[in-house]
Amino acid sequence: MSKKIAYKAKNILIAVAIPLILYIVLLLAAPQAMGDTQIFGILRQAMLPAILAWGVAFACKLGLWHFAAGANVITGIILGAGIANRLGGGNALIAISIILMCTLIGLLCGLIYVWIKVPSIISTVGCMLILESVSALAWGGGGVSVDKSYGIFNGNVVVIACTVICCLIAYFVYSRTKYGFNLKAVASDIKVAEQQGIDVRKVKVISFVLVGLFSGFYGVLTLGRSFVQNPTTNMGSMDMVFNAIMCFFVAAAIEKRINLIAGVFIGAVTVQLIKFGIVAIGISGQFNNAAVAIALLVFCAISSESGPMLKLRSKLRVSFDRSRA
Amino acid sequence: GCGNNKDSEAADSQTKDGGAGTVSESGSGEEDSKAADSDISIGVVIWSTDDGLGADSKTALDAVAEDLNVSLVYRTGSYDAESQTTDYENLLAAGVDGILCCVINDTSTDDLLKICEEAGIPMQIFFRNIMDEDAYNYCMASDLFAGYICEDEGGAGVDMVDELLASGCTTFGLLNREAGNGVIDRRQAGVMEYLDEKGLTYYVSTSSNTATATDMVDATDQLLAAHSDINGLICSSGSNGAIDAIITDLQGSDIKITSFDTPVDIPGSFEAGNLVMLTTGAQIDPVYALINLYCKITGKAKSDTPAEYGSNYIYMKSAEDAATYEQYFSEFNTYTAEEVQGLVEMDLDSFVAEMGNYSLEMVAEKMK
Amino acid sequence: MKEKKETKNKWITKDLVRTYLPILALVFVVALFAALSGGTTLKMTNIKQIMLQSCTYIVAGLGIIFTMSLGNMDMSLDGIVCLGGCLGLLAAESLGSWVVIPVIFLVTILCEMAIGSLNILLGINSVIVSFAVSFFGKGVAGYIIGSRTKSLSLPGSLSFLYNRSLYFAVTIVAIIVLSILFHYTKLGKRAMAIGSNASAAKASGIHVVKYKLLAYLVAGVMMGLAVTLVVLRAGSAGATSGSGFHVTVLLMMVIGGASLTGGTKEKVYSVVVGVLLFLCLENGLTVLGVDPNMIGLIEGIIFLGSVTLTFDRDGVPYIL
Amino acid sequence: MEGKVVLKVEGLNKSFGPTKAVVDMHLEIHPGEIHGLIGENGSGKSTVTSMIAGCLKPDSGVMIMNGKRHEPKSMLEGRASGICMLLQEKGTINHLTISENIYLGEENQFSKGGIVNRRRMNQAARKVLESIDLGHVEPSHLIDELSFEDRKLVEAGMAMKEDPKILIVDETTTALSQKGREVLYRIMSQMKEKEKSVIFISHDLDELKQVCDRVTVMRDGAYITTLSGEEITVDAMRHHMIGRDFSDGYYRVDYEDNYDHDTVMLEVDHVNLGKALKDVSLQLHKGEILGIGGLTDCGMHDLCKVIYGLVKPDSGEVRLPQKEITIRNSTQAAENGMGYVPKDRELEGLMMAASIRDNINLMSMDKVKKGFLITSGSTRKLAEEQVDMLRIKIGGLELPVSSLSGGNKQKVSIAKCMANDVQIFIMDCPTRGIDIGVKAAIYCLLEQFKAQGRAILMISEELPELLGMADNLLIMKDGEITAHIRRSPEVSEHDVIVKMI
Ligand SMILES: Nc1ncnc2c1ncn2[C@@H]1O[C@H](COP(=O)(O)OP(=O)(O)OP(=O)(O)O)[C@@H](O)[C@H]1O
Ligand SMILES: Nc1ncnc2c1ncn2[C@@H]1O[C@H](COP(=O)(O)OP(=O)(O)OP(=O)(O)O)[C@@H](O)[C@H]1O
Ligand SMILES: [Mg+2]
Ligand SMILES: [Mg+2]
Repeated sequence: MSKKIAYKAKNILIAVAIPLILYIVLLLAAPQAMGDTQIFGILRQAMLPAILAWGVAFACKLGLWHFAAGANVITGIILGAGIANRLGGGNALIAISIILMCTLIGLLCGLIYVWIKVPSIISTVGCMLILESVSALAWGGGGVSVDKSYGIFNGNVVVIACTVICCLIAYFVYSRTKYGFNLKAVASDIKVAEQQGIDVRKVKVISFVLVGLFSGFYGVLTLGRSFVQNPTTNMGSMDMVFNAIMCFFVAAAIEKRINLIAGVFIGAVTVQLIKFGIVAIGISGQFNNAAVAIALLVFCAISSESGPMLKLRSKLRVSFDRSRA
Repeated sequence: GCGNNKDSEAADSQTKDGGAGTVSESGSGEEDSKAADSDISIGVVIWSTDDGLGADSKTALDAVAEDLNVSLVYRTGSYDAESQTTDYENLLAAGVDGILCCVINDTSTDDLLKICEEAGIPMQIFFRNIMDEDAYNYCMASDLFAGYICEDEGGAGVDMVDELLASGCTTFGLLNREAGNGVIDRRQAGVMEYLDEKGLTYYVSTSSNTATATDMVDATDQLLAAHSDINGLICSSGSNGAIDAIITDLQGSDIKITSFDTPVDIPGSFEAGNLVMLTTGAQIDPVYALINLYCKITGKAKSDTPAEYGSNYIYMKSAEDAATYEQYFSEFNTYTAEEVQGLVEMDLDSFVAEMGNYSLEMVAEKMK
Repeated sequence: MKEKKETKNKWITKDLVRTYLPILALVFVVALFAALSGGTTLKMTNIKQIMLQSCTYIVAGLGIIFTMSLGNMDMSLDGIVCLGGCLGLLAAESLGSWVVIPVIFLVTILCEMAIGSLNILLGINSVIVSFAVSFFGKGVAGYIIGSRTKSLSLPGSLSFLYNRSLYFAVTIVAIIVLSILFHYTKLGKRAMAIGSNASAAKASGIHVVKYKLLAYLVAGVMMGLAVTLVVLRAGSAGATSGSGFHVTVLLMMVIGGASLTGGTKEKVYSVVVGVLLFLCLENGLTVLGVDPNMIGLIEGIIFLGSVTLTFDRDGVPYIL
Repeated sequence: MEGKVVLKVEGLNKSFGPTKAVVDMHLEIHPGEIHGLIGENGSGKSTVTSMIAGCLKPDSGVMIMNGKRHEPKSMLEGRASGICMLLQEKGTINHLTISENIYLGEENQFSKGGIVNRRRMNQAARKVLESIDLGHVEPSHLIDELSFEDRKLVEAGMAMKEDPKILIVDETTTALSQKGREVLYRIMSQMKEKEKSVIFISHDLDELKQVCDRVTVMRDGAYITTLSGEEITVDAMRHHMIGRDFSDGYYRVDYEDNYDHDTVMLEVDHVNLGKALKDVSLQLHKGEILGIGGLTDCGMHDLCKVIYGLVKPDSGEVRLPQKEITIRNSTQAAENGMGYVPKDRELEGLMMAASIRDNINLMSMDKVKKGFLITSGSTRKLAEEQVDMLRIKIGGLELPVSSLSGGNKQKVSIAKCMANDVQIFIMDCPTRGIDIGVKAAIYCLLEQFKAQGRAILMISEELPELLGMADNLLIMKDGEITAHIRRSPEVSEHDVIVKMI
């Protein structure tokens, strides 16, 4: 039993190694900037991206490229909050309306994808173009804005509560429900999964719906920060997706060691740590992207089980042992 | 025109038809029976018409275009020189009579002008001057270059720093954008040069060009967390809701904020207590640019050489300023149709004087 | 025996129809916009312009089709364009104008080879690696540009290179050479075989690593050419150069009928058709003076429509 | 028992595009019987059974189960009505745990309020594993840890837990070793005891003879006859399958030493590889057929990969003395006249979605190219030559290989090597899953190759063919060569089996 625990602990340690090392480096480089409040700040900042990434992870896991996820958020907010405003809505109504609208959009993207049967990369780019247009045309253009009282959705308590709820939903859906099992089956071997009687199309559509749902949560919280949502056009919403996909990649790289949902959060924290560290150390922020890219590759490298990497690792181990001896 | 909402719809459809007509006529060179200026179409190449400034600019441009009876063809979403080149080519295919452009990459200004020269149509840039020497010289020597208009970005940056200093700030945080957008680059450069000159301490956080409101708030938090001594913040951009978010985020703290972009609820933002200065009113810039280009197209050019104008920023420093601004700038139709005609007829000096007059007070006066 | 003949014919027609559907779509789009614009889009100058615009995309697509045939999607083009352009012009500034071209080629080849070798070394999906390279390229380019006060521009002595005939000539030669390379030599055939089934390819004595790297080398060379064309055309490079290039090229290729999963069904002409289709669409919508906010809607619907009609669902039983 | 029919199939038809896979098929399954289904490759066995199980939809025809129309729309419906099928192909999913695999699609059994209880699922899975002699395996581990054979058995367990009325076993035994087969036979006899039925597809006629109560023969997609009881003899089955009497000459008849003892084409020198291979050495001569036999996991399949350069040995080397070359990778092997026909043709041998022509040309690009160009004319010519020579049954050169039946896929796999004039063949189970017609053809080819002076290394799990074809036979056990048997009419299967186990 203790062996099992040790094994688990080792896995978790490896999974969080990168953020941990980053943290230690930062602690040494800029100790004044790494107090408790800062750590809390970083974790809190990782929450929003993680929520979107959890949604996107369901699609990514299936090998689907959901380039419309960003447009899903933006259009969902604009339509949802717009409708709620016109219904004279309070904050709760706005939030619910956004979540419903985002989920509905997710469903539509999913249905379009299974109906037209083209690769998701194309169908979602098409959806994205259409959604972005809709966001720009809706309510005569200009997006939506909400009352300042909507700022309660930016309170620490609400954000943390939402994140915990999203995390639980994501965890249970992914690891504990029939849908989660089917999702993993389809992700690993779609052909056999179909033969075993799993409705592959349904699984895919539901993954799009989940993306929509999490987009909704994400939208509710971001709107709480900015109070306005401007439309985006010309694929401007894609950056949001790339950031979320980045988190998924990190999670996928360490999935063997730690649950995908936890991995996504680790990914989000890593990205925030990098951004924070770059500001704290005083390197130009332009370098953000490059640093994130390197971190991603390092994640992949430590979890890679490809032949060359295994060989390299065993060589390192041998030389390490030798140097100790 | 404030009062001609009804007409505008009719005019709108008319201009659209006119636009399509232009395309075939100017191409085939057929003789045309309509009034000479009813079928002028102008291409507008702008980063976007959805964010705060872009949308305001479009509103203001559309209002003036209507007065001038010009149809505008927009191209948005090009964030690099290559795509803007493509935009130019496509606009020329659409048969526009002139191009109004907010150039993304300073050094490609002359290359874009060359495309216009090949087609023999004039070009005007707005929100920009030309910093690259070669490009500047080339453009200024060209017959088809109508000129450029820009705000004094660097100057505004200096004023912001001064304002923050006046309100007691000692250490500064700069929320910058990734390099690449000429106008924002200039603001940032202006602020940083001035801070260096004065020997003040400042820290910089750089966000990507498509940063969302959330990204920008996170960047702010990170900057403040990493450097807790910051007490003055300068936002070089954030019209996509970011500035609203930052103001709310910092509410209650004693950090002073200045910004180049305006939040949705300006008076409210001032009342929140942290905001000390905003620059705004820039949507007039493309309007002057359009008028200048229109004059050039219709052969009534204001000067023989390309015109170099500076357009004013409107500074807001209090909730009252903001209330005044809200009151008079809701539609962005600063000039009535007659006044627009007047601007067209004006000679260079009066036009420049008029642009120099542009201020909160002037607009408030007019609107009353 | 007779039955065999018949079945053969049946398959030919089915395949032919699919082969020519993207071309039909192209013809349809051209005809549609010609009719709607009263012939403006068909004017010689406009056609020449579209062809000119297509050069960079075609050249880039020709390179990427090699890596795509391996089954490796490449999402790094924007970063490569950005980094290549910036470093090239930077080098030109200090070392003399002609350096720009070799430096661009060096950067693009290094980037593509980095993707290839990391893909092999780490054994991870090329999409992830190419994402990383793209982020890296953009980051480094932004870093370089951000610390400068003057933006980067093409040395005046090279601007004569931006002319239509040269662009057309380069593109046509590229199409011919790459078609031969892709369809009629070992290099292309083996890349496709690796895309179809890497272990079968290996068991057939194909040096998988070598041919993967070679495919990336070709992609790197073609990207070098493409970046050169982009830089010559734009006359400058900056932190935003190449933004969206990766998605655009990918979209164009798929509209033209390229398969995302690689394998033996990849065809070079799908690059050419796809690029032209996409550009005609954009050009047409601009010529008609459509509101930019509507363009997305129309483009989106047309994309979905045309891909729905032309996409080859036969080879891929389960669509990703 | 007589007269009672669980499943009746009448006038069943199915075509794939131009291919008529099943024509007017007729089949009756009685309760408590093991019903064999045989036919040449591509005769439509899998197609018929797939339709019964619900994975395919018939074009026309009726199926009646227990008096009711049987029209399953999916395998799930098929399963619900009591029909389970063990597929010819892989049927489990990697990266999932064993229990997740076993209860795939039935997670609701263990869920409360939508949340699945993993512990209960693992417990249930353990019971299933015990029923197939895999009680020692931990159900919460990933299925990737199991061997191919064990995974096949897990599939059998998955099917059995449904308590099916009819179990369809489609060439599953080819993937199994003797031990696995025993488990499967036991499962089948349990079915029989419970008055349930089994449809059993195999190309191993002896196996069929042992196991089956009745055997239905198919040819070209059509029903030929049903044999029962004493009528089931290897000869009768052969006769009906081929449609003519099968003369002798199935295997080689010569027993003299007729290869070139002096010319060593391939030399394996003290090769070690982890636990799989221990100090293996052998020599392959010109014109020799060298057989290697043993149990599935004795290391002989790994040996193939080492010899062909696909896997690097820990120590020792593989040489081609004639060319003075040490094999380092598969490219070098192929360039020097070696060819490899892998055991798993779908995963390693063929590009399934690519055309037959492309597949046949895969190894021969250097041969067909003119200058540096590979023209479509030359590739087609080469492919046509091979198709004619090996008599591959295809609908057209441009059709994907995936449209072929198992046997014809194997022929394409061989044609790929043939096209490159391979001098040294490494054949891993060349007749796996192949009907006797094609088998005979392949044996014939082997003899031809031998006569042409090529060297053949034949790895096989079937002793008769090894004894029948090989000049020399090496027996492997636990990664070591344990016996060397020279070709002679006296050697019997029994002698060899003793050395294997
Ligand atoms: N997938 C297919 N199914 C049926 N017939 C095909 C298929 N592909 C090509 N053909 C037909 O086979 C004939 C020979 O085509 P050919 O081999 O010249 O094709 P190709 O495209 O030139 O080959 P490659 O692409 O290898 O250069 C032609 O009549 C062609 O239409
Ligand atoms: N999915 C498919 N698409 C097209 N043709 C198919 C498909 N499946 C089977 N066929 C064709 O139907 C025929 C019968 O195939 P089937 O797999 O049932 O044969 P089989 O008797 O099982 O042969 P083998 O013993 O080789 O497996 C073959 O000619 C094959 O080409
Ligand atoms: Mg079969
Ligand atoms: Mg079969």
